Amino acid sequence: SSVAKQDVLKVDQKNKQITWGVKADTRLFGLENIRTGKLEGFEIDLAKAMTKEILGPNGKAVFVPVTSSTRVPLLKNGNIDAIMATMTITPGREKQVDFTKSYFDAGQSLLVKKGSPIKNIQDLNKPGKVILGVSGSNSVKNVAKYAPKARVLQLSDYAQAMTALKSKQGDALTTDNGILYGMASENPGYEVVGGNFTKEPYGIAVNKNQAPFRNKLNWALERLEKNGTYNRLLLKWFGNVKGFNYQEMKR
Amino acid sequence: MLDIITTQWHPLLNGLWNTILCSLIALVGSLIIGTFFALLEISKYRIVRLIGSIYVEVFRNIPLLVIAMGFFLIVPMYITKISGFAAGTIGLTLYTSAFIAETVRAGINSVEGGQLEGALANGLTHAQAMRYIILPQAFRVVIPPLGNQFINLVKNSSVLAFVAGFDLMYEGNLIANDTLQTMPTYFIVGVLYLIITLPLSYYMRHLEKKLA
Amino acid sequence: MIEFHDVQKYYGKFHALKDINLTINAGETVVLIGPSGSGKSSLIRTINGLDPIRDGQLIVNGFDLADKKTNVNLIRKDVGMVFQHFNLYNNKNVLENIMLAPRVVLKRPEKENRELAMQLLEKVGLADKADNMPAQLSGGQKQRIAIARSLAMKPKCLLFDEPTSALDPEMIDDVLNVMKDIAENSNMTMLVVTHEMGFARDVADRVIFMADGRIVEDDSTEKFFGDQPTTQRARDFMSKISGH
Amino acid sequence: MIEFHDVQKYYGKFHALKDINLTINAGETVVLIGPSGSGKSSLIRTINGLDPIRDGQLIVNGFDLADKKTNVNLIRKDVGMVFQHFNLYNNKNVLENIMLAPRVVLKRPEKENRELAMQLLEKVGLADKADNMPAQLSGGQKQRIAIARSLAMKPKCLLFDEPTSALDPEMIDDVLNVMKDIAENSNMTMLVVTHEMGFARDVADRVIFMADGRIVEDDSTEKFFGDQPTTQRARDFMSKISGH
Amino acid sequence: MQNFIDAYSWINIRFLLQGLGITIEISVASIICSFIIGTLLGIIRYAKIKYLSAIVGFIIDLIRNLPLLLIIFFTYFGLPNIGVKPEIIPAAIMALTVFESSMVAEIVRSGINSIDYGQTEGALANGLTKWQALRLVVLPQAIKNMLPALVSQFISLVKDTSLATIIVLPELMYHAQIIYGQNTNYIIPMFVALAVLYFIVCYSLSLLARYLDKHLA
Ligand SMILES: Nc1ncnc2c1ncn2[C@@H]1O[C@H](COP(=O)(O)OP(=O)(O)OP(=O)(O)O)[C@@H](O)[C@H]1O
Ligand SMILES: Nc1ncnc2c1ncn2[C@@H]1O[C@H](COP(=O)(O)OP(=O)(O)OP(=O)(O)O)[C@@H](O)[C@H]1O
Ligand SMILES: [Mg+2]
Ligand SMILES: [Mg+2]
Repeated sequence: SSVAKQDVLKVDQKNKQITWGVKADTRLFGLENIRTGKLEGFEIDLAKAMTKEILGPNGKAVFVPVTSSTRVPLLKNGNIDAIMATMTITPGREKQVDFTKSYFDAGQSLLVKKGSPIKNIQDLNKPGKVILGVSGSNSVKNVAKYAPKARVLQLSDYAQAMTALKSKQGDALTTDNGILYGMASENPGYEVVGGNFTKEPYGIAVNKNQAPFRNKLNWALERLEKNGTYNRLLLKWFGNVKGFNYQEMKR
Repeated sequence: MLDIITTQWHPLLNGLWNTILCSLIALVGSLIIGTFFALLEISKYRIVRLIGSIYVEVFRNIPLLVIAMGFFLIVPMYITKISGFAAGTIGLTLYTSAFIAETVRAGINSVEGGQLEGALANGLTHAQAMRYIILPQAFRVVIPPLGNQFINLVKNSSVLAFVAGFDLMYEGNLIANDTLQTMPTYFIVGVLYLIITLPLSYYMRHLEKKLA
Repeated sequence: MIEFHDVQKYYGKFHALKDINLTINAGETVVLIGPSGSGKSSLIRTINGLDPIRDGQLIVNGFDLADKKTNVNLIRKDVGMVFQHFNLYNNKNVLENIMLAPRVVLKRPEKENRELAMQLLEKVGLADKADNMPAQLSGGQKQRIAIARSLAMKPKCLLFDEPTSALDPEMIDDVLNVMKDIAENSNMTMLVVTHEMGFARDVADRVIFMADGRIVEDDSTEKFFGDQPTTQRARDFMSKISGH
Repeated sequence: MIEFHDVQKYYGKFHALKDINLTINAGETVVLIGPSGSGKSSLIRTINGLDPIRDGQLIVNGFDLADKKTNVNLIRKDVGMVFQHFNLYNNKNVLENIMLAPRVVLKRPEKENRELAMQLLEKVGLADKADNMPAQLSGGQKQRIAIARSLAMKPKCLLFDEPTSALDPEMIDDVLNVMKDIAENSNMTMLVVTHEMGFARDVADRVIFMADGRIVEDDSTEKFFGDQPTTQRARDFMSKISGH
Repeated sequence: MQNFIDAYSWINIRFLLQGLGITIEISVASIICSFIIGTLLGIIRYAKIKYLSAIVGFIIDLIRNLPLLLIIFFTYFGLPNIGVKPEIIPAAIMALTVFESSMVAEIVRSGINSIDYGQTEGALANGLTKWQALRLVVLPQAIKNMLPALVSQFISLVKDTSLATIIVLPELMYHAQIIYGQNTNYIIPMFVALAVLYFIVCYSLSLLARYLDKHLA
């Protein structure tokens, strides 16, 4: 389509705005503040900073909320220029879209009820064990690799998965540790166990054949890492999450 | 698109099977429950009618998704463990039964009063008249609308996708997320739904003509 | 057989039957006439409890219909009814229409039930239609089946509510002949609402004329047709319907 | 006014009208009788194009109905029809039933339209029912309104298909009297399917007898009722319906 | 219990009600559009116009037999391929209208068929054309007959708007998700609130239908 032929970077520079597909229902990363109606989160702040970096102080970041089902079609149709929505870089996905380098190195972990016999991913690799996840996330694919004997149930969002865990629909909930720690702090009877058993590097996805745009995004990311903005945002969003070691993530 | 079919036919078929299974169970269940509540709704006794109509109004005025989620998330907390498939199927059954109750009730009302009077005057009790004369005729009248309910039911079984019921839509979502080929995947899923529902709806139209 | 004592019937506030006093003896054939809306159907329908009465006493075959504790099903076994619009069971064929009630109500053995049904079909001249569905019959045929269906219960009494007024003229005689046969060759008590004056003259023992919910005349057939009816109302009515 | 030449009509494979040849002149009143299913309704319904014909020629008021290019709406303006079941518009009151077609088809001015409608209600004796809905009328009243509705179009010809056979006996005369009035006091061409022999005798110029889709007799009224009908079929039929 | 109290803070309730506002807005717009379009399509099917009726019938069948979720996807993501790029709210209204029109069309068709053909014949014999008979006599009666079925369909429509959360339409269901996105403990209170709010809206619709049914008689 015509979208593929356009040079997104040139268009954005001319319009002085970048349109980002972001999460609106995920705490810490992208969540709508119901008081103000504005989106808030690490990804939102990072996207704003990158926009300024690329387009200058007058550049505007426009946010379009996406779900795991809609993010790629929206990108392909040109509704959004880039996806920054907790999307893990995987070889399979790279066939359809191009990724920047990772902007956040999440690790996948497990959330269980306190006192549960399950201590790590190997404990789940038994017939009859059920692991809960969120559909569309890469973490559920990983579990299939690490615990092939377990059954995986994929639910629509984190709250549903957490509630399913509470109503014993599964033995453990798996996803990226940042999100798990957030849920553990709301639910004192639950804890994160087993450490990180995979790396989940989040990347910004752009359409194929948009090398100039992708390079520019990589360039902006590096600049933010170098000038300390990245670490400042990390501290702002993850500094207070109990159990989450944000020091390790500093760049 | 072809590569989706060649690489993903297994989960797709599995999803199709679960969709059909859920639909059949919910169909039988909702027919029985729906007819039961239809009979309550036309009872002589006010209080029985009230029970019937409360059931119907509650279940037909709340989104299916909310009902299914209720069964999946809340029932296990207080009552018993329940799989997503079971929770979704029960939710779908209760939801559909409210519509079927309305349909069957309308069917019973559409049988002319003379049929009931004829049977009563012939010595049958009210219950016998219902069983031998009114219900058989009512069911014939409601076959077309019931057919439409059944088609809705098949489509509504996609609610299983939200409670990890491994139906067609659930598998479709997974494949779409996995391959990122959203449109082709949903296109195939759509065709698979049509394979169930289209013949059904043409058969229903045929029946409708035959019975008219 | 049937006794009305000061019976009152209402539809909501509408007073449909007023001070009805009437006795019909076993074996009598009574014809009931009157203008539309005068309460003929209402009266006949109270007799087998299809419509309830408000006040008074109504004794049918020894049972008191005014008493809430009376089981109307017991009365209906002995009191058959034939309707203007036949009301055959649309979902059953002719034979099943006749055999259903004896089977489920009287528990009559299947073989005996079928034999009687075939005899009755013979009697109404429709033995060859045993397997037809009601929709495949003409109006006159439907009505004769409806009569056979009533007879299959071996009732003591038969009620007819305008049995021929929905029929094409050339089919009326077939039905009236069946009714005449029953009146003349059995000991059936019959109450017939009809405008067929020829039939009334030929077979009725008594003619009752109703108007506005009241019984206005109750004469022997000879008196009603021989002299003129006593009241002006009845005379007017008779002159209006003569010839149609 | 109406000419059938070798008209054939089919329902699917069923041959409903066979070799119909018939001329009805302007101003004539013709009664059509025959057993059920003989094709009386079929014949009458072809005249205003409600049912199509297969073969032959049918000329009504100068238009050829066999010709596909003929605009049947033009014929229907001049040919009114009254049905057994009245077919009043259930969603409109009596006055609106009468005024609708003149308003939308003839574009008659509202004031004139209302005046004529009231005159016609007067004529059929129902001026006080102008604001009633059809459901609030008795059968006889409905049929008189249906006649008024047809007359409001000022047709040249009126077709009646068993206009009284769905009525209670004591209401039949009211309708027949309106019809007699039209036949005697206007120059209307009338074709009436009916079993009311008294009416036929009094007002018909001719009586046509049909059986099995054919016209079997076509006699002057004097001949049909004075001598007996020529054919055995017609004689049998007359003896069956006499008295009902 | 504490979860319920926290979840039902005024600020959350207000946010839910905002979502409800969008739900109602989308529902009303879709009901109006699909009633008009559905009636037209139903009439086309009923009228048996050469080719046109058959084609319309085929398209209606196709749409009626697909899950609405897919229709929403196809509308929102398929239309851009032919050069139309609707915003979310218009896209949701379009998708619902497309789907519900085809349901309404079937209701209209069978509603018209349910009217005694004598009504049409009476009007034709009275000199009205086919279209005048349909518009002035048959349709007004048919609409009264179809009212119950139409209302059921529109109740379904209101509930179906919740499926558009999938394209991030900011309606009631989506707002509930945002609220329980803040704290997973709010999910059950939110589902209870959803059940109550949808029930109120849908049940009022059926009461309205009952009222109309009585007063149109
Ligand atoms: N179910 C009912 N509800 C209210 N009023 C009724 C009901 N049935 C009959 N009526 C009224 O009661 C009166 C008597 O009716 P009924 O049917 O007994 O008259 P009828 O003599 O049988 O008349 P017809 O010759 O028309 O059959 C009429 O005025 C009628 O309108
Ligand atoms: N729409 C139809 N489709 C098929 N057959 C029909 C149709 N209408 C009428 N017929 C048949 O055509 C024949 C003539 O019917 P028609 O209605 O003209 O008879 P009729 O003389 O008016 O009878 P009646 O006195 O019962 O009104 C009958 O055998 C009837 O079954
Ligand atoms: Mg009566
Ligand atoms: Mg006829």
